[in-house]
Amino acid sequence: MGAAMTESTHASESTTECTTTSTTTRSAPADAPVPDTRETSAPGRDLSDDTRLGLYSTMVLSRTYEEAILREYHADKGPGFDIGKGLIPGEMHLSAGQEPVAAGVCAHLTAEDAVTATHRPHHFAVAHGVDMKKMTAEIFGRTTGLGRGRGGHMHLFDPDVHFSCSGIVAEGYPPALGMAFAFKRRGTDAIAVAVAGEGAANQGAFHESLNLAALWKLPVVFIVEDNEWGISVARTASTAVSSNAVRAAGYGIPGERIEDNDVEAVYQAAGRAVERARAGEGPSLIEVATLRLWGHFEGDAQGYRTDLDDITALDPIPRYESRLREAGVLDDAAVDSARERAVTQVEEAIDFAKDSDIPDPADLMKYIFAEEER
Amino acid sequence: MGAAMTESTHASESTTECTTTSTTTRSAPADAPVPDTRETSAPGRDLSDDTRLGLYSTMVLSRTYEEAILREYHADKGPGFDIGKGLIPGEMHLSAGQEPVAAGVCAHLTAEDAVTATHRPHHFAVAHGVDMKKMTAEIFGRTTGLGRGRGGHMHLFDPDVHFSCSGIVAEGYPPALGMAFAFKRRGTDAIAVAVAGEGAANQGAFHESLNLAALWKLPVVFIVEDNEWGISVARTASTAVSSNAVRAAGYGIPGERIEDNDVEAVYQAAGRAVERARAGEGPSLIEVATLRLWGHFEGDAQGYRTDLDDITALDPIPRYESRLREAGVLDDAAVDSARERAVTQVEEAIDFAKDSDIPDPADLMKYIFAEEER
Amino acid sequence: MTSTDTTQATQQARRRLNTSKAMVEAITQEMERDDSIVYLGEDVGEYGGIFSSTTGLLERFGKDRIIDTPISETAFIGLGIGAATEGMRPIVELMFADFLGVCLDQIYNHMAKIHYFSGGNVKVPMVLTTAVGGGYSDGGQHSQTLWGTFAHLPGMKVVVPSNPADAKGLMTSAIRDDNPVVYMFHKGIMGLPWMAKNKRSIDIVPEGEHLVPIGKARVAREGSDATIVTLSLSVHHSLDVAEALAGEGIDVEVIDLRSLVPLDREAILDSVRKTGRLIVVDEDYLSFGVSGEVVATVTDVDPGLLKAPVKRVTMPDVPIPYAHDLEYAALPTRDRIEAAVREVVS
Amino acid sequence: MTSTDTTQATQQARRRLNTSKAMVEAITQEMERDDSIVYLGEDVGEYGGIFSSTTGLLERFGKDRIIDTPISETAFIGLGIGAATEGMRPIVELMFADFLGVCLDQIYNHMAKIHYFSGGNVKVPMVLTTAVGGGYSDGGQHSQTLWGTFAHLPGMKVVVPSNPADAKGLMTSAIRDDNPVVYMFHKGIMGLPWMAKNKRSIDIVPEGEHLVPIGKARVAREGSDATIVTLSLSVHHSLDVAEALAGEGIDVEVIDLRSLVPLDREAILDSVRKTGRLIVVDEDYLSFGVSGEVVATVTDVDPGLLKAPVKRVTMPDVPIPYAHDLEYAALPTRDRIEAAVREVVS
Ligand SMILES: Cc1ncc(C[n+]2csc(CCOP(=O)(O)OP(=O)(O)O)c2C)c(N)n1
Ligand SMILES: Cc1ncc(C[n+]2csc(CCOP(=O)(O)OP(=O)(O)O)c2C)c(N)n1
Ligand SMILES: [Mg+2]
Ligand SMILES: [Mg+2]
Repeated sequence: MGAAMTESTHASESTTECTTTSTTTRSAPADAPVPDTRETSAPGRDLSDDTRLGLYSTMVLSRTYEEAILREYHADKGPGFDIGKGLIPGEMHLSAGQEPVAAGVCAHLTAEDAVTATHRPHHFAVAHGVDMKKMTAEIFGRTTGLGRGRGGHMHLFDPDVHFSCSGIVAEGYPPALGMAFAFKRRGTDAIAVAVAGEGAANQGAFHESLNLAALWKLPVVFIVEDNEWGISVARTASTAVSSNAVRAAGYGIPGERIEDNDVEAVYQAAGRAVERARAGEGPSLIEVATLRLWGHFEGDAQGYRTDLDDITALDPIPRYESRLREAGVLDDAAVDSARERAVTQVEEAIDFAKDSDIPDPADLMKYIFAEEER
Repeated sequence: MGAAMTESTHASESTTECTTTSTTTRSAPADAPVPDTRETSAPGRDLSDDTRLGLYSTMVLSRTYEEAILREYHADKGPGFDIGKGLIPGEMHLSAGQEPVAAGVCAHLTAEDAVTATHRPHHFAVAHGVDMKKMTAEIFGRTTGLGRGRGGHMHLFDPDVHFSCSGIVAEGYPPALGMAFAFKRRGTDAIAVAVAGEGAANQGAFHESLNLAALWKLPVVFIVEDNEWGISVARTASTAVSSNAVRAAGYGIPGERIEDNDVEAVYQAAGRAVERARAGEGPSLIEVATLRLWGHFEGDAQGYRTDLDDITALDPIPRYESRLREAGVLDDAAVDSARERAVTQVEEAIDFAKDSDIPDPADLMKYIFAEEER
Repeated sequence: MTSTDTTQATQQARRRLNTSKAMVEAITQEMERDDSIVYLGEDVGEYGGIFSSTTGLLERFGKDRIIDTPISETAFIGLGIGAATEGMRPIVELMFADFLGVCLDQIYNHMAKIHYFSGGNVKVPMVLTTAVGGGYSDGGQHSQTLWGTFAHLPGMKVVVPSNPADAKGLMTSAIRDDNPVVYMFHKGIMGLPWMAKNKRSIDIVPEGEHLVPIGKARVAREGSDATIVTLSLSVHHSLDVAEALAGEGIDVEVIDLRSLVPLDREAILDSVRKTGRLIVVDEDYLSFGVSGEVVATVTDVDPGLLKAPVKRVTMPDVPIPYAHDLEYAALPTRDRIEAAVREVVS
Repeated sequence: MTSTDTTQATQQARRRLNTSKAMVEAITQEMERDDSIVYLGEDVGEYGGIFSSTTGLLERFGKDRIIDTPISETAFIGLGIGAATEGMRPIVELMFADFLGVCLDQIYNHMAKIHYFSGGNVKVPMVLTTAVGGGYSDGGQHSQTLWGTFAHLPGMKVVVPSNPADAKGLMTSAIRDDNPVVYMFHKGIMGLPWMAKNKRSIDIVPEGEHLVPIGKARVAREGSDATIVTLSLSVHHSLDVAEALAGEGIDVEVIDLRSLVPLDREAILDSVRKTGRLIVVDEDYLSFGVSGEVVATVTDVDPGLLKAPVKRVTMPDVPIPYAHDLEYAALPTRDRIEAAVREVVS
């Protein structure tokens, strides 16, 4: 797992630290009875300082990573902006602002658990401990990359931590079912986390996956990141209901919506859902109201957006930082050290990528098919 | 409209005759408030005798039609059973037992309204007044058929009554949205009815269509025919919830499930939904617990089915007949006359089909593209 | 059990199966040796597969391994992909190839590309089985072959058996392949009791382990006057025509491609080098598909090999009509094949 | 307004637009004359289309006619189909052709087949626009052209403009066509400010009504030594090569197909009859696609027309790689085209 994910944020603690906060709501499933996992989650107890620090550090690491990618991405796109140019060419979807979701969810996972992410995968990759050097090398299109330069930023596969992602909206959900299916058959308690945006929740694959996972009680946690936008289309222009959590009732599974991009509320809800999945009780759906701090992709002028004026005030990292400072969990030294550790790790990864080889065009046709081995 | 659809079953009466019966349930949508259309439906009033007779006659006509198709289909498949042989070759999905759904829904429609049906389309075609001669000729693959023999039993298009169907499960839903969209823009109060089976309700197209129709308040009534089987797969093995009506809440629209294949309850629920759609208030979802009296398709031995022993007792037509006899609405003479009228119309259609020309192979490439006309 | 076993070799000469039973036998034998194999799809359990692709498997392997799915092709094919990336070897059935439109993204953007995107680090050892073909008036959404569509999209192998022994051997190879393999079986080769059968749909099938290598075409009949390159059900129509014309001294070679990806280009070239005359018989649509690729295989190397215009006997570019006579006007029938051969050799 | 108007004809000679503006102009003019036209798709409203396919349309026609959709391609393409069958003329945008996998059923089993299934009684006058192509490292799920896939499936026309004037003329014709037309625009021809532009992406565009007939190829450059048959962005690379080789006395003819369905087979044949040498340049995958069909068009008639092996300069059968150098090794670049021409004429 990634170095900045302190062990204290891992699953072992979730069973005792989950609480119900006022920012979480769980809609009552209208159909088959669903066990109330809150009962087993020791409601009322706060997160430990270590857990909070862990969440904070993960968010900082993710942001630090994306700031570096942002810098490298724009470093050599000119003159003007040519998307195909530079050390990092192509579309670039950054997740700044959405770190609370990944940090809160992945804190409950181990390297045995799977995550299928979206076209905006970095925060989940970082939080789930994808090898940062190899990931960065992939984003730079190098032979040392996760996909030897074949995949790119939307196609990061790290089998060591069962991480994958897809550029096709909502189509990362179905493979997560299969990973969960394999884990279940193998008798492990590993689970799969499937991530999608609120825009993706209107795709057919979303519906089919929830039904099938619920029907077969697969150990999956479905995450919907509601950043209010699907590129330029506002949530209200894409979705007939104001909370995707209500859709969970259509599958007889728990559905929960976390408001206000609250990392601790995410952590607690995810704890319940992960526990339920590991216990063989089936999937859950968690929607998190989060924030797309930057454009849909780099180069997006966001002319359609009217909520940008006060947006920095909503940045979840300074907000969580203040909260932890007020709670006495964080001080200047801790903040600095989190940042420094993050910067070190990130810049090492960037350097690693830059120092790596560019693929040889002669190898174009390699890796299409696996060699026969059996 | 078809001759046996007596005018008394048409929409004009629905506004005054809808009642709420104990067999209907309407799940409270969890999200956006939904107007309770029952208030405008004069609850508590019974259906008029004419309406009941109309429903009965439609069901009888549909059954009579399918019995004739059944006879013709099997007449010359031998020796043995060769699906490709005979006057009617190919797959044949008959709807016997499901007549209450089509009769109850289509009683509210006029020829201006659209119906998109499934691979099992005959009962809706009959109830919606598709030209029976042309439909039969199409099923016999003749030049006088609705599609000049190109379409066949799963591809019946009758633009005069805006009827269509599709052999791809759930994919009849999306086009219904467009028909409704066109009607709405044109300022008419015509609506579209989209039909699917309970198996289809787990397809992505179902979800996407409900969301989009709800979002744009399109005048659509979504019907789910729950005959408990998707070919050999029981509903419990395909669907995570016991009622698709609960899924309506995921789109903020009314959802209703009718139990016991009750044609009058269907009529009443459909009346509310159609009224709501015509009033510009958007779509509704109605699931009807119905009955697949025969095999999935002809030739299906149904070895997987354990509910066949008492199945004839569940046949909705004799059941409704007794009910109407008890209520004094129907007597021997009326029953006989309904059957006789049906038989006459059906056999005329069969004769018409048989007397029609077989397409000339030289015309194979006709009708792929429309001639340019503008 | 291997096919080199002597006792079995003797039996093999006698034992005849129809194609669906041969397919099921391969699946059975592989499921017995590898419990990471499961079979998922619609009506594959108690029903035994609409086209008998799984008859008896549920009874043998139980509900945990022979699994009926909801009608959610995107979800369950995606599930197969995810399971394959986690070390299982799922076989997933798409009931009709015509339904690819509701799940193609999982197939071509995920199943087929994950291995490459991962730089070879993630394998997707999955078999996608699917029924193809018409000829029984099932209409334009249930009669297509569409193998050209699958074969055009890189990253998945595509195999297309024509007879019982190959059905078994290609299935075994597909299951053991570490790559996604699309296994397309024509309804007309299965030997179904309720559909017109070609006479070779029941034939000798090796009993033990039997592998047919993926990517090797088969010379179904040797001949010197003209080459028919074809696949699946059309192999039989082509053989029938070849046999009929043999009496007239027209000696037709018939190549059964067996696999579209990889395509055995050498086999095509070898035959055309010999005969100089090419007919492609393909039940898929004419344009932008298999027939053009077979032709280009020759012209890539030497158009001079072709001594006459190539005849392409295929489904024309028309949605498949329902009425029997129209459908048979569109299908690559024996009559059309025969006329094409006569024209090419004239 | 027609292009025969004299004043306009004078202006036409002067007025230059980039391809996206030319496309939008056609849509604007048609929307003004026919209010049954609406434009539906993701980010087509305020954003103006990810590849500027709808810039300014929302401001001009308002939210009732320029309509942002949810990310539900099956639903909104199906909606377009239903609306078309009820007399509207919707234009529906699939943001990237690569996404066809989530909605192909509506496209190929419904949009393309309803007219035939209905025996001509139901028309589907709909335009499906979609962006294709790579060259900017967008990875294997956002860089495909896939026109071979669309063109293989019967019942829909497929047009592929290469320059501003054709983009306008083909769009006008597509909108007026009573059939479903898939309009595939390559990102590299649009003249987008944020992407490498080919030098012909800004060019003269007739101002008034401008129609380019669907199904007629264009001789983009006359020549006598070799024929390049190509389409879309590759037309420009091919022209560049032809211009470069002209200096060496190699005279290359370049055919811009403009439409794959219908395919202008006569134009291909006419050129090959003249030159005897054929290169097909196609950014779609090599096998089972456009390049094979172009070749078969010749061999169907007379393989003897080909005096040398055909060169197919295409995307090989590989998922499109992300890394720039790998992607450019796969793309049909000028270098690869030039080498192919040299080989063919040698
Ligand atoms: C099937 C499909 N349709 C459209 C797209 C283009 N696209 C990429 S991201 C995106 C918006 C996704 O919105 P959301 O799911 O909310 O995720 P976010 O970008 O906000 O993280 C769209 C439309 C796609 N990649 N796949
Ligand atoms: C996308 C798709 N998948 C599978 C099928 C094959 N198929 C045809 S009907 C059917 C069962 C449909 O069940 P349901 O929706 O309940 O309708 P019913 O047949 O019971 O009326 C299936 C699986 C199909 N036609 N389309
Ligand atoms: Mg979003
Ligand atoms: Mg059913």
